[in-house]
Amino acid sequence: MSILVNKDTKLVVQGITGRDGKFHTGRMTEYGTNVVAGVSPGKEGETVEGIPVFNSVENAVKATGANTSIIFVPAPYAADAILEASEAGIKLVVAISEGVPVQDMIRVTPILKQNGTLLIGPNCPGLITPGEALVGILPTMIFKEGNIGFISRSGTLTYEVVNLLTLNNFGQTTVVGIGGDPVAGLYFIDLLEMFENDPDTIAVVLIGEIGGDAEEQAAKFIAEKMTKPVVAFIAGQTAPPGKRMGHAGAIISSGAGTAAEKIAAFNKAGVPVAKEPAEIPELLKQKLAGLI
Amino acid sequence: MSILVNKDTKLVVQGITGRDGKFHTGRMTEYGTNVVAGVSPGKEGETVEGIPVFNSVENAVKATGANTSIIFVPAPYAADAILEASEAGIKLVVAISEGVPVQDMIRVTPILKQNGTLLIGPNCPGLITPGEALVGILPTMIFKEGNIGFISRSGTLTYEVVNLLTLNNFGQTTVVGIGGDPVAGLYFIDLLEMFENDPDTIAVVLIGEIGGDAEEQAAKFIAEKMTKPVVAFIAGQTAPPGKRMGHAGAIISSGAGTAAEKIAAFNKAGVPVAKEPAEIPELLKQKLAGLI
Amino acid sequence: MKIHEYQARQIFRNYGIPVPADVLCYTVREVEKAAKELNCMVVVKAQVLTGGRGKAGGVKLARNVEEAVNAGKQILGMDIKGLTVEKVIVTQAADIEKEFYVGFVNDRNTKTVTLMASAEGGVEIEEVAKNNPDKIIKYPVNPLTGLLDYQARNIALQLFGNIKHAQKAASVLTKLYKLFIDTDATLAEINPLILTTDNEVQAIDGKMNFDDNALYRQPEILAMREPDEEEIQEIAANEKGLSYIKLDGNIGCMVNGAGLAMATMDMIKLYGGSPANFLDIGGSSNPQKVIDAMNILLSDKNVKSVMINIFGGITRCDDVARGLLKALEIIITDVPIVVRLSGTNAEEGLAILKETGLPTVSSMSEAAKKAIELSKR
Amino acid sequence: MKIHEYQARQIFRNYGIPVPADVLCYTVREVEKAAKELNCMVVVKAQVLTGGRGKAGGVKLARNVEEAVNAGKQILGMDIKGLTVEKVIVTQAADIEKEFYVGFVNDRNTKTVTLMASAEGGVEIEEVAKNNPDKIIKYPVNPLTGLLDYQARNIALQLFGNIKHAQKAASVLTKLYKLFIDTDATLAEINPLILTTDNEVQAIDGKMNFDDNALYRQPEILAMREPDEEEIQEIAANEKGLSYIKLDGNIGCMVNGAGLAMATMDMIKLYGGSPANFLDIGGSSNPQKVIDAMNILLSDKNVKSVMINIFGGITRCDDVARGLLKALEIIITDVPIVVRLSGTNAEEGLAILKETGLPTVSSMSEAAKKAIELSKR
Repeated sequence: MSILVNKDTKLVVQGITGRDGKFHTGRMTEYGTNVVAGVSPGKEGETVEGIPVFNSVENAVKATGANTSIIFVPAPYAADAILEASEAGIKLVVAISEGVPVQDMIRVTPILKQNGTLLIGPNCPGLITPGEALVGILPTMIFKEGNIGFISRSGTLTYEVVNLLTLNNFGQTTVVGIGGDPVAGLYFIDLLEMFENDPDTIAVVLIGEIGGDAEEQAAKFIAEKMTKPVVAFIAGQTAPPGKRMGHAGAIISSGAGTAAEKIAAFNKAGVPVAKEPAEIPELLKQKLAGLI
Repeated sequence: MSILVNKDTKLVVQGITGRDGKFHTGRMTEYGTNVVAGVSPGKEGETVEGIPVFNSVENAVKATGANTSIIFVPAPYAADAILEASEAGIKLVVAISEGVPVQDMIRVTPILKQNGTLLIGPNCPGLITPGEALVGILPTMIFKEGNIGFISRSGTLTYEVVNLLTLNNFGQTTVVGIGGDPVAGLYFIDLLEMFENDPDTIAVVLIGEIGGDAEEQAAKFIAEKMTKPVVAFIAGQTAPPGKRMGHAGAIISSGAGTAAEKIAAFNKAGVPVAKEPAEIPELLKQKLAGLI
Repeated sequence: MKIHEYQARQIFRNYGIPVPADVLCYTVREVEKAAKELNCMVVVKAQVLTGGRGKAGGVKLARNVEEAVNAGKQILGMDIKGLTVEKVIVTQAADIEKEFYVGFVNDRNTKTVTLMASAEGGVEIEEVAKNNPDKIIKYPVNPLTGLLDYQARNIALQLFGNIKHAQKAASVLTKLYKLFIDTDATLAEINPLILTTDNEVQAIDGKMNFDDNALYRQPEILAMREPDEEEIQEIAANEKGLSYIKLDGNIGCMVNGAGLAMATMDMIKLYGGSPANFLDIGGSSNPQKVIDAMNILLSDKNVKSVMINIFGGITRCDDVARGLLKALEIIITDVPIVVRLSGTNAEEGLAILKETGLPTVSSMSEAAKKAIELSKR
Repeated sequence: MKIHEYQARQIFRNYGIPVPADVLCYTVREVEKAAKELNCMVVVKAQVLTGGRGKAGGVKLARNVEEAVNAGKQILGMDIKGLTVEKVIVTQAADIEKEFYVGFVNDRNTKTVTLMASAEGGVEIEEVAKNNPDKIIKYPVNPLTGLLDYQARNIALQLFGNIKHAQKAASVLTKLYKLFIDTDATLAEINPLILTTDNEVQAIDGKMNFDDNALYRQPEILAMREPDEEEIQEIAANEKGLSYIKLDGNIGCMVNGAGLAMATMDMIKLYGGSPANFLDIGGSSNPQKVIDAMNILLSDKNVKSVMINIFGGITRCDDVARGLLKALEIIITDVPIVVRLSGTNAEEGLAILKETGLPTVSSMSEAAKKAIELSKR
């Protein structure tokens, strides 16, 4: 078992003829993801990496029954692509595009809700269910099948920590990079709930960072609703206020969104917070053994 | 029985402190309508015709449990008032206001649908369930309790025909003036369905006019779905094309929306169409007797 | 409210839709000057607020200045459906590869702004709708999101096939939608939208109608109004709270309520008469309104009799009768008038009118018969 | 992106929000001239892109020209949180009856533009939020409908009580919402919004921030950018595809990925060092990017050692190593560098770097320890 993506995933790649779209279509197909279609207006009838291309998501869904979409189009067109997928009946959209205006995401949100579409991203590396499906740009060699759920707001830091888990023999059910933007699709609590309900997941690793209060909400959710152990790490303890630390969402505003606040919230919720990434496997071991 | 309004109606009057709002609040209360509240921003705490006034529909609903609203505010503010009622949980809104821009109604429509709010009007005389509730500006003395459902796009023509029905001893379950605007709330077919499902209604009189194809749709609905007899009249047989005949919706565009087309559609659906208003009671008699 | 093609073209340009240059001309001399300046093959097009201009000879291609002058001579002053052509535009003739139809309209059934588009452009869309309904794409726009880029692109791609052309056309569609919303239009139509031989997408004709109910918030649109004589009368009536449409019969009608007013006209026709107008005086008993209404009615010299048809609702018939009484004291006319009063306090109202000596009746059909009879004297 | 108060005031005015006149002054002489022209009690306000201006003495009331000149002398050139005041505005002092706070902000939790309003205006809203959270109205605006008139009115009525004042305030709220959306703002704040003693509603201070991701479609906003020295460096880095923030430590960091870059800074601190910067070079192995990054890093003279921390994902470590090799050939520095490579093809990468003689390690913590050690030599 796993969450969100698996062997039943039928993926359509929006922006398949672009450089990134084409490259990652190849990688996802190689990994075994069932990529059924690509979209690139005006190129219906062509193929990319052996995948048929359609003019619209609607056409792709009609022809292939695609149920999941990944978006590689440039930021100014990303919101439109998300809406196109949602209105065509796609139930999970993963938006890789970086630099999408916040207002675009705010406008998109209620339409997705109406249509019952889940969104991951934008500005995210996507997700992977090891051994089943890669829907994203994550480097596959570091992942391993197993029973740890993983959620993170960042990219390479995710790889760093997943790599440590795999080296310590903690395989993963599903690893989700939710992206670093202030207004995004699924947040920590949405995914924590999914992992809580996934029978194969026995514990969750959560990688947060400064900005917003998604971590505080996650801590509250864990304290109130979760039975499975969670171990956390928060990046940005040394970040100065008022500066955007690479991610559009990683900014401490008016004293809110600091790492200290987030760590305190997790500690209060009984979630051990690692001082550095290398500590995570050990905390996970102890937590699973009931030692902390 | 009846449709839409009855003894359980708890009415809030939006624009109660205006000239029309005040006047018709008095009339509705006199008729026995359960008017529970009025709305006029800044006048919370006052009363009009003995009815308590609130700053917002939300406050009125909280304090009184109002479930129906009637709107007397000027056209430029009507759409906003409709949305306020809908968002406050009102389930039936009757908009009397005349001259509301079409775009305002188009914008309002999907929000009402989301909230499950029914709208009658704008630019309509409202509706009455004789003996139970008046939610509108119709002259009460011409109505009589009975078992004929009545739907019309116009005002005084409705009174003319209802008067003839009452004189001929055809009382009414509910009489609804849906208004003369091109984009409005409930259309003929919505109300025909309600009358079809109302056990006390034995037949329906429908007064249409030129413009649009609501009558053609009604004819189709009657032929396919209705068991109860319907008698119709269409105003505007002599109207020239391209001219707006008083009602914003009463305009023949590019050869569509003519009376001849509507009459043909009704005839095809087995609905007798009166040549003049005075013929309606006789047609109703014959139709109910199974003679036509 | 309608506007001329040249005005629609200007609105289109303001929103960035490509429209060939045009010059508005009131005289043949201006046509000559415009043709010289454009210095290419031109089209001379009558500017009148009615359709069927092409069929009536109001649009002419001119290969040179001389032909343009001739076209100007023929078109300026010509009569199209009863309207005199007072101005033309001279515009560069386009090299047309293919013609399309695109337009937005308020759709009553879906309660949306609906995009209509067809690869059968250049002809009347109503004819395409009648003969080849499957050749028309109808796309209701979700009012909450507006026309989204992907939607415009997908529709344009269906029409144009080629993605480069489609992207240009999609841009026209999103701009046309935006201007439709911004101006409270009821119709915004480009017919034809063309693909030129050098792969450009251009609007070479435009038509726009606007929502009268929204003109209060559209001062720039209102400023474009160029009413003809009939419309001037209708607008004047509106300003007095009356709704008036002139018809070509001889029985004047004055009614309270639009539906009843239409039913009154119909009944006159049914009984063999011919209505001179639609006139709704609304729901007040104000004598001034009756006076204004009668003045408008009687300004039509065809009127041989007048039928006043009032159904009293909230407005009581006795009040209406008193209003009529006052009005009739002021109006001096020898056109015979019949008054019908019914509804609230009708008897009292009829009693009040007795003293005027006017024929008074209580049913519509009687009133219509009487008015017809009087009109034939 | 931030703008100055005087710029926010101008945007407010463009949207019809009442704002008292102000004059931007760079010199005391200009302040004198402005005070003379306004010829009333004025306020002289420092224009700096930071908060806490009032507490720092950057806002002064002046009853006459002499006092205004004195205020100008004190404020121009003063230091507020490390920023030198280079300009002030001189504005008419208002007769304040009552102060309110209103602002719109993008809210992550509701995923909406959220209106924040309070009758406790004039003080920092964060303090009100901390001490009197129930004194703040938070209203998430439905993105599909925008802020509706009745919503603005009801909220304004809660704040102002009186309907006439509330209607004026509601108009400010709908305008502020519109400009927030139109300009892709992330914050649009009026604090205080005042009721004057003669019952007018006015904005007498304004603050706006904008979404950096949306600046590509906001040329007018972008044109208002007045970056300070630090920001100029950050913007220059951005244009090279790098994300750079200067800090006050002495260990330069160069990392691929924002999260990992933050974690790297944190680790340096955890091990007793002090990071000199945040620097994310993204996911490419382009040598030029490494060169640019090193140049930016080393322009900070506090930097005593550099930690390069790369986790290879899609970008392979051997490619990164080759890029580093090329870059290090060009960069001449005596600041010691430690390189950490991990992830895809890390061993191959480390082998390639061997020849440079740089300390190379495979774990973050080793790299951090080494960098700290080097920084202390």
